[in-house]
Amino acid sequence: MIGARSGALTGLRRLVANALARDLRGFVVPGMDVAWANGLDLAGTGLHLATTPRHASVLVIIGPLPAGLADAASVAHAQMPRPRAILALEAGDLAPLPAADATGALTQAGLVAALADLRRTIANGAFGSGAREYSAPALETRIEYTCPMHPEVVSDQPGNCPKCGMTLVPRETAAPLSHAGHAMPDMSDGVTAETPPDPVAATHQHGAHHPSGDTKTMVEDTHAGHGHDHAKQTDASAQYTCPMHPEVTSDQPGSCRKCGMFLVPVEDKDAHAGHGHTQTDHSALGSHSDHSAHGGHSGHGAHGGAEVAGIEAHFMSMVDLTRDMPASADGLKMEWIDVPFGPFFPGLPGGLELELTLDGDAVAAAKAESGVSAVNLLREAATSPEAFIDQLAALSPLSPVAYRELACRALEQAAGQNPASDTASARAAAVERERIASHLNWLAGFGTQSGLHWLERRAAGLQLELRHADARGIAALTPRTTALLRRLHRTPLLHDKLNGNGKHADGDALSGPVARAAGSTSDARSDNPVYGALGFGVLTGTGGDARARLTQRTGEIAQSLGLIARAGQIAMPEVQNIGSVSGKGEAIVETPRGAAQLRLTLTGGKVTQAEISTPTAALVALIGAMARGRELGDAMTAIGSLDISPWELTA
Amino acid sequence: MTIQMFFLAFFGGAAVWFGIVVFRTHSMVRSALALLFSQTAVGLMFLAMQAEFLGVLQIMMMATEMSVMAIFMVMFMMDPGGMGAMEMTHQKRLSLWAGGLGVVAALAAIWLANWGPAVAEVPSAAEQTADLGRELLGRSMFIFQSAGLTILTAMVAATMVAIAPQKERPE
Amino acid sequence: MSFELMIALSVGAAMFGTGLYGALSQTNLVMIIMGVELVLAAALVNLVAFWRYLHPDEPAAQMFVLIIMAVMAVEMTVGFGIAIARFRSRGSVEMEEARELKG
Amino acid sequence: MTVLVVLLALAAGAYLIAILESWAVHGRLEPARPAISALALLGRESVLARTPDRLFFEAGPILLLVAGLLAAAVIPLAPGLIVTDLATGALFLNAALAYVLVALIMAGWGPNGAYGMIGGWRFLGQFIAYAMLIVMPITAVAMRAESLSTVTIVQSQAALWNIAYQPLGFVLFVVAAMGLAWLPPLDLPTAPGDLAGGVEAEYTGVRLAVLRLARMVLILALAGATVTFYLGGWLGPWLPAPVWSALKILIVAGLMVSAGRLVPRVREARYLELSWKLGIPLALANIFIVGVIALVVPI
Repeated sequence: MIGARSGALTGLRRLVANALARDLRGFVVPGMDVAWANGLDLAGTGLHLATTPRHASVLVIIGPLPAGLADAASVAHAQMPRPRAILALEAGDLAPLPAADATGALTQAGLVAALADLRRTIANGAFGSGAREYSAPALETRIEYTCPMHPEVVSDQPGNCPKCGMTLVPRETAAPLSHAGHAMPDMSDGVTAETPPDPVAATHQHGAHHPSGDTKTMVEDTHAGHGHDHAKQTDASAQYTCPMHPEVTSDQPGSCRKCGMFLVPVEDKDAHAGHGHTQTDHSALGSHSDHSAHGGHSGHGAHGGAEVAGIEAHFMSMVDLTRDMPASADGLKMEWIDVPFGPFFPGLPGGLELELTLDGDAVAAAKAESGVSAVNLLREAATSPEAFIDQLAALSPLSPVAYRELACRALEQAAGQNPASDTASARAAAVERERIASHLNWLAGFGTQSGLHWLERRAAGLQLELRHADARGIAALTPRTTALLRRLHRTPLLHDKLNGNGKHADGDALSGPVARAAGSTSDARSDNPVYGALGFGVLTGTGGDARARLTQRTGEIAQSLGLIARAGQIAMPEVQNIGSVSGKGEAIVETPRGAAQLRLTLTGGKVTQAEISTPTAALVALIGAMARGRELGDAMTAIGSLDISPWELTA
Repeated sequence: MTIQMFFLAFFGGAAVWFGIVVFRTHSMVRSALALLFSQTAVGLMFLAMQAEFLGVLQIMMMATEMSVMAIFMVMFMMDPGGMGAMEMTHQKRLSLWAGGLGVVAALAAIWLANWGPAVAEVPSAAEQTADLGRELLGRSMFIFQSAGLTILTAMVAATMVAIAPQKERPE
Repeated sequence: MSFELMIALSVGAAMFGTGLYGALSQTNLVMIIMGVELVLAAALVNLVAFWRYLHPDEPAAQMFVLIIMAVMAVEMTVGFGIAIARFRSRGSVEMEEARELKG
Repeated sequence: MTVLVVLLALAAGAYLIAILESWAVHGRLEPARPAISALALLGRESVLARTPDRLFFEAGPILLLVAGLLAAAVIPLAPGLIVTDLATGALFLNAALAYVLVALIMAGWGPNGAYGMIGGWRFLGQFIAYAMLIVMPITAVAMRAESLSTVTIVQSQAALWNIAYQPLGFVLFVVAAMGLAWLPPLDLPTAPGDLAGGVEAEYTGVRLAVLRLARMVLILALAGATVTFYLGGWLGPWLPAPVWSALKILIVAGLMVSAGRLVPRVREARYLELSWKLGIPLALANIFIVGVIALVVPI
């Protein structure tokens, strides 16, 4: 076993190995919501789920590992203590990760079988000679020395900081991707090389932390997380250019598009360079608060270096230090730290890379990217309709049926066919079933995030049974579902926690439960005759905060259960023989997260051109405004209540 | 009596040592927690001197007070991690002289004065606590209540001073 | 002239010296407050030593110790209140820069 | 001798509480589960963060264990079965429990990780919320017993348990105790939802085992304190004294561990607000009521 601990398997170690085999702690990549969406009941198999790779012994990879998550997965694997193993369910090649110790099909049976032989491998191989050092491109580090007070002063060997005379501190930085070991231009206000956005280095300047040292795995896209340029004395029209690519210029600080390094003011030399610091926030009495360290500062640069009467030579003025630091809501200038809430965060959708700038434990700024967004829709120029439908469904594992229905409708419109009314209502019932499953999936994630284990267990269990049940099966499950929803709304302190949390300005591009919870009546199903026949009416809420979204989604679950009961039978959407027809087709379907629109052109029976618009981009745009100024727990609840599917975020 | 002497010397030494560490260490949180353990050592000295209620009170209060102080140190110090080995002092010679003179004067006063015979027996802990209670709510009621009131006014005043004035709070 | 009294008072004296050195040599207001806390702790030690070895049946001494603990709490509270206010206006609590205390 | 018995009782109690907790979380009652996971923890590599503050990283869990043991030292399991019967036992319990805060700040600061640090300082804010609500109910209990010694407190409840005498104090004390042992819904320092393990995230292997054991001992000590102050310690009609106190401690600890999971995690600002605006006035009212009853009704 590659992840074993070195040492022979003696008597006691055999006992411990058996205990390790029976006490598996799984860390799920890309996320629990993908596992539930694929119908895997991980908790049922006796596998405990760890919230951080540090407490995990098995890296469970579900489905093909997207390229965007390869680095994060390798960092997660490096953080797991030995003996560690990898369980891959139809994950294909795991490039930066070592070979999987156990593989299986992406079904419950496949999972149970894979777990069984993983337990055997661990029982025999937990301690052994098979252990090998693990390294991956994301983990390579280069030792460099920097001054904790002036992160911009970087040198490759120890010494003293030219600005303040402090001893330089060793710091590991990710080796620059393109050209390893290029000499760091030691400009007076040079830009720090790509240091991993370690959330902590700035905090108390213990020296940069290797990315893997951090708790949550973070995709480190190697921009200096905490160095930001302040042209202190330059006027607004200063030009900024990248030290490595002079042709890249812009008029405000930012990172160079070519290599991600921070842009440097062109002419002004004594602008004091970025300094990172973390800060404390002041809730209530200012009693509890994160802590702040004041990073670099310009020393005597500010007042021309003349000795101020009475101040001793080595004295460092704190006033310059805090002059242009961002002030928190109560006027105190403290340090902010950029903390990535990585792609595998418990409670957040799997694959969503959230980067919060924390002011103490309040959020000062938030931005989100997706590590799993689908790169391009059409793999090759012309694909057959069936292949196109499967590709589109595979792009979004969280709601495949809705996108399958979208593709079928667009193809039928392009081919001029329209399906019989009962198959249309059966297909609509399939989409509604998936809406119920998707909302239950979100509820389970909400239970993980807010600590309601009973909600997580029951919602996930219901979702697994309901996702593939037929109409009669769903009718049998309806009483249990409504009982769960009623108990959820009677949970004490739940509405108090969600009230007024995550309010957003009603953007027009919004659609789906989030928009309807804020009072909008936009629903792609309202002008669809099939739904009209099933007696569908748009469900809207008021308030537009996390509580309204919870009520909206539970209301939609009940509504969809009624629609399926009235539709009677459920059929998966597929397309009859298209033949060699050509034409343009367009369709819009209400996915569980909002209206998705597809335009495609059919030439000679093959799909030649297709473009899709999904609701997630509008949801991600809300994150920044919604999380700003809120306490960390509130911000996470608000972001979780948006139910963002990073898979649909087209790059 | 020798056991008490040993414990007194041991806890006293610990208190003074942690007191020195407070100003020698570069990491601010270590300095705050060094003060915490110095005060705890003082509390243990009270226990060694059979002042049980005061010792337990000191240990309890100081743990929390110094933790709050730790957070303030981290808020207001330039380099709380202590990595840069920054020199945060000024007028070192003057203060060294002042401290030294202070110690010498105090020691001289202690060793030269004649304190009179030491009293051996001490009332039991329960009696002490009961007497203290009666003292606080009897003869020294006024002093005790005024101390309580002072703490209240200090809390209110400090909060007023600390809260950002309305006009300056950037919305 | 019991020997324990001498030990306790010497410990008090040593802590007093350390606290005084700290309060005078540090540049940051917060460290100065810590120095003062050490001096107050020294006062506490002396008080309890006097109570234990000279007047064990006198509860007033113990009450006085409680008052000193109250003083420690008040001193810290007000000290940090001022530190926050000063930090908000000046951006620094370094005593070196406290030349002009106006405004 | 009594120290050995108390330590054995603590070990057995910790094991039973571990079973109760895994039952509350996973919904399955597996008696062997804690033994296996403890052995597995000891088998795992004990990883050290890259640039930790080594002293705090190592001292945190140990100080937490010491705080739990010291708190358990003043809890009477039977008339003679107490490690040290201090005259100021109740206050000593609270003094020992104050070091839980110091241990968590050390554990949070040590590994130099953002989540651990935020978790550690969050617990300082949580302390400000529960601190007063632990001391004031103890004052009311001591008023009735006219002594701070835990043995006297238990003996003072011979006629009527304190849970009936001062129910308000009981409720406030239990909620504050759950805050002190950061049991859900007040598990802010290790909030799995928004801090991914927070304070204990960076601990693996043996250190994590010590941290988890320390938490179990802390929960037991708090349950023992609740039983001593409010449920009449070892007093009980038929069964022998140690059986009564063991039974009561297990029931209270089981309730504390599982009852809180029905409520979502409470936000820290909300907990501070509830404690200071609602809890402290109630605690003062409780002291006043107990004072009046103690003067008027001579039980």
